[in-house]
Amino acid sequence: MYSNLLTDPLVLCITLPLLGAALTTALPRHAVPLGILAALATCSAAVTLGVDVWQHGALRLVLGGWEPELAIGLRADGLAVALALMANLVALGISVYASGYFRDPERMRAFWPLWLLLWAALNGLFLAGDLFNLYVMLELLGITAAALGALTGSREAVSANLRYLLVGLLGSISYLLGVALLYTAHGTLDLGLVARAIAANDRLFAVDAAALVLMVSGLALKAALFPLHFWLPPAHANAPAPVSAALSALVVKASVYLIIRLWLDLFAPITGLAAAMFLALLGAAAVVWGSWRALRAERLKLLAAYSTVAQIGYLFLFLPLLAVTPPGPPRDNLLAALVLMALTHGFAKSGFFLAAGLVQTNAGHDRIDDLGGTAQRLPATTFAIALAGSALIGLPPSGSFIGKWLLMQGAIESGQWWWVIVVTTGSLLASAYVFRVLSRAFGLEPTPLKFVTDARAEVPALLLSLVAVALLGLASGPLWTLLALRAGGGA
Amino acid sequence: MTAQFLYGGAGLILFVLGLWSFLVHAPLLRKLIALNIMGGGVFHVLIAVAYRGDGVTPDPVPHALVLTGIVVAVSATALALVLGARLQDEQRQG
Amino acid sequence: MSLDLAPLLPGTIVLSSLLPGVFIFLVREENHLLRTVLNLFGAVLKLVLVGVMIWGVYLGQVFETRVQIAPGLELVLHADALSVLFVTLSTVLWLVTTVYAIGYLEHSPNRSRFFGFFSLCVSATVGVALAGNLLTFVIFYEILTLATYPLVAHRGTPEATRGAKIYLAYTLSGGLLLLVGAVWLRTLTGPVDFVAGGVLRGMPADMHRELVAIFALLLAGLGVKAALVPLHGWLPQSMVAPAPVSSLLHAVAVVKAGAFGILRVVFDVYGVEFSSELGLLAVLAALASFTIIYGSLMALTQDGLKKRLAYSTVSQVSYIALGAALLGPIATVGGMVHLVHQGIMKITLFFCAGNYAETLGVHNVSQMDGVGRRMPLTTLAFSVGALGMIGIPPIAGFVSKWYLGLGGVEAQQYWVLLVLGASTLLNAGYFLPILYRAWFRPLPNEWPHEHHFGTRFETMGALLWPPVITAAFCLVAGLFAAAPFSPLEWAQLIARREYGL
Amino acid sequence: MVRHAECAVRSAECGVRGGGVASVSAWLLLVVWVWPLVLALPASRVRFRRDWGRVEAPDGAVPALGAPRSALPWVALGPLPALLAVLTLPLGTVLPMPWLFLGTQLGLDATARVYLGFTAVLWLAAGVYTAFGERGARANAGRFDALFLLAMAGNLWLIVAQDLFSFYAGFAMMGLAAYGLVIHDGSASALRAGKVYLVMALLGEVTLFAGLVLLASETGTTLPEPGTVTGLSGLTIALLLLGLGVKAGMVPLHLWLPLAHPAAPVPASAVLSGTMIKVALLGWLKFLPVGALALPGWGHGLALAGLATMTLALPVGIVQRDPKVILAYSSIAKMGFLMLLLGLTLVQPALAPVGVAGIALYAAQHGLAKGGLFLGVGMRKHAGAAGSVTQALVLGALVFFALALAGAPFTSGAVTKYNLKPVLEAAEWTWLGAAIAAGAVGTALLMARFIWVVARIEPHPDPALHPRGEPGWTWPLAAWALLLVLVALFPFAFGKPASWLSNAGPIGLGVGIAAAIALVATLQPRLLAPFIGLVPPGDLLALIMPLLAAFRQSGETLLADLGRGWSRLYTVAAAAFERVFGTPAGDVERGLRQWPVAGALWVGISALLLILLFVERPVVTPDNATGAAAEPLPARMQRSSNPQLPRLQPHVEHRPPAATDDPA
Repeated sequence: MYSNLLTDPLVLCITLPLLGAALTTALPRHAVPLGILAALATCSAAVTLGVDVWQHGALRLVLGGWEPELAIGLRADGLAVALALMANLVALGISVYASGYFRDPERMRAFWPLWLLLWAALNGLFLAGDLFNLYVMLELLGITAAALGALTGSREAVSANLRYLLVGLLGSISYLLGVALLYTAHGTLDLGLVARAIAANDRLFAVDAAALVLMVSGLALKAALFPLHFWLPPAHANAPAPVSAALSALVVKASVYLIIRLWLDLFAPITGLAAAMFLALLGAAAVVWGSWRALRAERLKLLAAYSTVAQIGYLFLFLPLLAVTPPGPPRDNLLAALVLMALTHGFAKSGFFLAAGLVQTNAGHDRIDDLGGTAQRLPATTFAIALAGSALIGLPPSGSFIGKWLLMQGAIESGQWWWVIVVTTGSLLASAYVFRVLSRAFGLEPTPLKFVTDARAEVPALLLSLVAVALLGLASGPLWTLLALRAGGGA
Repeated sequence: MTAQFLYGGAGLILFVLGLWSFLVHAPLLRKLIALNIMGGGVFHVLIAVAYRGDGVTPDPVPHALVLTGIVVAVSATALALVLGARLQDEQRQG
Repeated sequence: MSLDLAPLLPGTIVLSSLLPGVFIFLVREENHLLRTVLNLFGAVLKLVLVGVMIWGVYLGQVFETRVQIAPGLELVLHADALSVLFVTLSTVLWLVTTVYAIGYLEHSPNRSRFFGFFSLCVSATVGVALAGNLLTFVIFYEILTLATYPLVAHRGTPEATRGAKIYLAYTLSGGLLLLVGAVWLRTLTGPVDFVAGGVLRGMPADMHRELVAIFALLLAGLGVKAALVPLHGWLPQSMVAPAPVSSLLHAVAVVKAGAFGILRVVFDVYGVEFSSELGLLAVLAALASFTIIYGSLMALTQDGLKKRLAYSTVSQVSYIALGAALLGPIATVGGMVHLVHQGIMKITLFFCAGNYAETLGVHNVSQMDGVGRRMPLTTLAFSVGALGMIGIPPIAGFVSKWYLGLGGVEAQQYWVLLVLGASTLLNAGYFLPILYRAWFRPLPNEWPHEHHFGTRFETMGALLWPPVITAAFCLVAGLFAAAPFSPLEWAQLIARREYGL
Repeated sequence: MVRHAECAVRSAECGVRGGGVASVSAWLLLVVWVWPLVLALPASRVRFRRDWGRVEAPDGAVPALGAPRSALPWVALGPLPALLAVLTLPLGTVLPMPWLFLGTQLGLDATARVYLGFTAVLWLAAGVYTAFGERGARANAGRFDALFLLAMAGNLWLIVAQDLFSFYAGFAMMGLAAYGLVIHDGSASALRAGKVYLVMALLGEVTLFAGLVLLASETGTTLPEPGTVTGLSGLTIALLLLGLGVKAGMVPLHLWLPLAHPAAPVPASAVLSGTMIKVALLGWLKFLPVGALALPGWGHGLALAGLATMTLALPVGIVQRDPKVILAYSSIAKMGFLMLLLGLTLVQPALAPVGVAGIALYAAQHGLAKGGLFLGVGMRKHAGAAGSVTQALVLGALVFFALALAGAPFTSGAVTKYNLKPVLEAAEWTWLGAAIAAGAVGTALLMARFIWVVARIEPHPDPALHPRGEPGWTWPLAAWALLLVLVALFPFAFGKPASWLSNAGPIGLGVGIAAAIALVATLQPRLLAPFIGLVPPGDLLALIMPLLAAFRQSGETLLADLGRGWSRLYTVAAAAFERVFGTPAGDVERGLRQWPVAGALWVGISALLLILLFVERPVVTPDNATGAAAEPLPARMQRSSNPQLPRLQPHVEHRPPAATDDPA
């Protein structure tokens, strides 16, 4: 049983980065190779897990031989695997990028353990099967993220990330109180059992609702849903580039993932259209406001950060549509579109931030209006920004194009046509802010004969953006199959 | 039973008070203390849940949760203090 | 062509310029030879493949590439007669434009970037042409927008970036409207391919209002690229682009994609008879007619040669929309054939405008006195293009005009003759003064900025021969309009298939 | 309609079907107009290959057009195939070329043969004059020669055309190329004349285009002939009459003619007046149901238009100073006469055989005579010094041409008019005879005025124009003599002896009046002086131009106002844009980051969420669910809300067997 557990990809996804974190702490001089090794190992574990789930259906694992009511459980269904795969691939890209990013050995040594811890927390969060485990991972994620974000040590970074940390703590405590209420009511923490209990016990509606509100609003704080996004732009904009990428692409996404899980899985019996509509309205406001602020941002990374606020907003637009769509292909489409947009944003935003970091290191600043010459000097990076940008806008053939297509289709089919206006407005604003950056690449600055090339930094950015644009847009079919893998039973 | 409710209710009140303090008071230390009080409130609730009657062994799960929660809270507080201290250093220097 | 390869052909045609384009991005700036070889290889290969496809389609063979990108969402590349018309046009003109661009950009910076996007642009155009359903169409339509933006902004001057921004603002907004329309339509019909004769005829009457609204969205989206007034604002602004890009915008790709989309929507989605029943054709016809007149009037007032040509495009492209807006096979033929004719005539004019600018530094009509003496071959080509635009037989433009007029009369829309007549006069009003200046006014003492290329001809060969060749196309397309495989014959083939004659 | 539609989309199959078997010689009909086209290239003397970089003439750039002298008289060679065709091809030759243009059919019927004959001869004479007469005198000779050949090609093409596309193509080619001939001088008056000509020619072409489109639609054929065009609507006929009426100089569409014909160089004037305006008649003969259908309304209308044209042109012509303007007005008057005849033929289809042949011959003789007169003016000006034998001969020949034009006995004019007598006599209008006689008198007077003016021309041959002993005027004079001979032989070739003596009365009267006036003019010049130049060339144009100018002025003002309004609007919009985007964005979220604000928002959102959850505590009612499904939406998916809440079914599953199989 133990050997079984040790080699189980589901477990390895979490233990390998933890092990890596321990090793890099113990041997700080070899942090980079060890870190890369851990990253590769973790990523391959995640891929193995993905293959496993693809072949055998949803997996579930109970650690320590306890009853499901008590135990620490891990589970991997299609949704979790899809997000975990994205997170691990992005994290691998970030790792490669980061291996060359930090010049200061002090920072480099601090980075790797924290980063691997964050990774472990991420994987744990996606794969956890019980509410408390989720809480622990959530906390770990929040703490490591804040610590990483403050890594540059600048005043802005520290104060922004201190705020982030406090927000995270507030959110987690709120979540924990919700968990406590649920346990009070149903006496179990296992996601599946709680869900059943909620569906079965109509009497406990008040407690369930209170728990739902506490958990969701706590997570909404962490997910930076408008207007609770106040902490995000300064925190993401001032972090080191690889950290910004991870924060924007993955960490925020983890909270959203949890909200979606709770809303659709756990609390489905008690969530109505009105509440979903309310969240979607906040999402719509996030789309418009975030995009507008991104358009007005003076710095490249601030732009990217506000763009994250907007992109998160899109995901909430799906809730009222899912609320009124009965199970069947249309609902599958909506769900897949939701995940597809989250995945695309993960890849695109990480690519964008990595490229922006490269621009910043080369130019010494990231003021958009003064980037002309830099864009000329870094063709590959500019190209990566262009690719990532078109995924953010939702231009074909990116994954978010398909996502938006299905979102609008669902909106029209369910009669909630007004979301179409939100989506189009958001897309227009997004194109405005993306091309505000890109137009700098076509200035009159003389083209240098020698381009700056830095494969270790450029290739991850380019590849991540490329995945967002080409792979997810043109071959998103398997996602449907993957998401269908929640009833288990295997292929 | 009433004791359980009292205990749990007090936990909730602690949570709300902590929240109030967290939001209203600007200094970092007060915020951290407030957060810990909120956490304490939640732990109270969990401990109250664990009670299964006199003489009956309490439910171990909430206990485990509380223990873990305390660890997490401590580490988070530590990190916040470190960051706060750095901020203060810089403010002094600047 | 064995049957096994038939499903691959449309995809291969798209890739035949896409892949060289990707490689061109990686070519070092100073490696002129490799870049040229890649460019021409892609262009010629595509031409050969298209030739194979023409023959196959003529024989009724089906070429279809189908890729599922998500359940229910299929990327379909399908070669029917209409798409072959457009594909052939853009492929042939692309080859010519590539030669021209190689000469035009001889010494300018960022050539690898330019030619990379140039190839992407044509790949997108071919994708638009071969798109077998609205989803595919929208995808390539948007890619076309993106690929063209760097070309418009290529010069990097403040005007260029401004023009590019305006271009983008218009086309992306239009693209979104198109997207919304396409999505909405899909919610009503589910996934449908383009089918000659349309697919919406059977829709119940209570949905007609929605269908009209969708048509408005689609038309607004396509109208931006097709430069229907009042959505034309970007076209005169993007005149800052280099001449080969202008050709691409006006003749090969962008504007054509919009007009082609209108044809697709009217004929293969709604069906022309159904559109007429819904009263959509009347609106389209009114819009197109207004654009024809308005564009010509604006062209009259321009002194900048390229701006005048741009407004002329605004006017002329609406002939295509007008052809689609008149119920009846003859007008259809007129609109379809003008897709080709406008392309070859306008590309000639833009090549010539580029030659004047490059060789003599002449940018304005008022500077064109005597250019016919200094650059006789270029001016001869220009004259052919301009007279064709006016509709002087036997140049290609007359053929379009004849079919449009006859189609209008057959559809009992006599006002079409008035529109055509007014347009002819206005075209003459802004083209003939140019010809007069070029041929009849004395040479100036000095050209604004003369450039000697050290050749035996008036300008560099790569600049000179493309307009001469396209001018010859204009003549041949008109003179041999009734011969087999002429654009007209092909348009008639399409019309027969659309109307089931 | 369906049939037309099908034809239009299958032109190769049912457009042009070979009307007859094409023999090898029929290809000559193609050569007739392609040959001048081909010649235009060498005639233009453009040198495409030159070293533009280095060779610069000392006095500036050397123009590419018309620099060197050409080795061959290209322009004179142009009409030779046409002449050959007239002489050798049998009547009824047809050359169908369905692959050419929109389905071409060339052919030679009787009318076409007459037209081709006189047209070719006149182009030949004018071509010889161009090639030799003023060689080197003209700047831009290459341009002139090329355009001359293009106009020639168009003219010949439309004559041999049997399909309307070829006709229209030739018509347009001729019309546009002629513009270049008219403005060749580059003088201000020529440019003005050219502008008027071009505007009206284009108006005519557009109108004709519309007429032809309607014709094709209404008859379903593109090979119009009187027998097939019987179904024309009134609109079509009106468009055809107006469209070609511009070319024919029908009042009031004649405005361009008295300006353009004199402005052009002599050989161009000759062909403009001699052949080009005649094609209008040819078009009408092709496109109107002449002889097939009685169209009394249109016929009388056309006849009246012709009469009006004569009535206006003759008196206005008499008061002109420039001999070429006088000739131009004479052309207008003659076209008016021909319109009258055609109109009468339209009224009475039975007269068609006589009428059509008569009209063609009349056109031919007028074309030759008018060409001779125009060329003669040039000869009078340049060929030989004053008082030389040449000049005396020229003057004599001019008098002969003038007499022929006026229709004096024993001339072509009299004979052809006699041939048309049946048409005139059949008219319902009893006063017509008197009117015709008055017209004849007027023509005689006009010709007398012409001779009067031309005799007073001071010849000014420029010896510098003919250095190195070139042939000089020998060839042009010879060509002119050919015209003279043809005109002189005309009555004997085409007229019955009875006709030779006709028309003596009016001519005699006219000559008498002319002599009287001449006497008065010699004795008392001041008496008549006020009449000379009373009406400017272009007559009605003087009235129209101020109107047009005013219209243009107001239009420009309007446009300027619009432009100002627009630019003001634009400025305001740009300023607003600048206000928003010009100022730094600032940090508007500072307030949001205050903890009390953020906290309050958070608590508020939580509370609202809770309230909403309670408000909408879901109740599963089967009615709603089925209600949605029952909505009759056949082709679309269900779109109304379904309150039955979906959920992701939580599924609990333990490790798959694979894990447990593994021995621990």
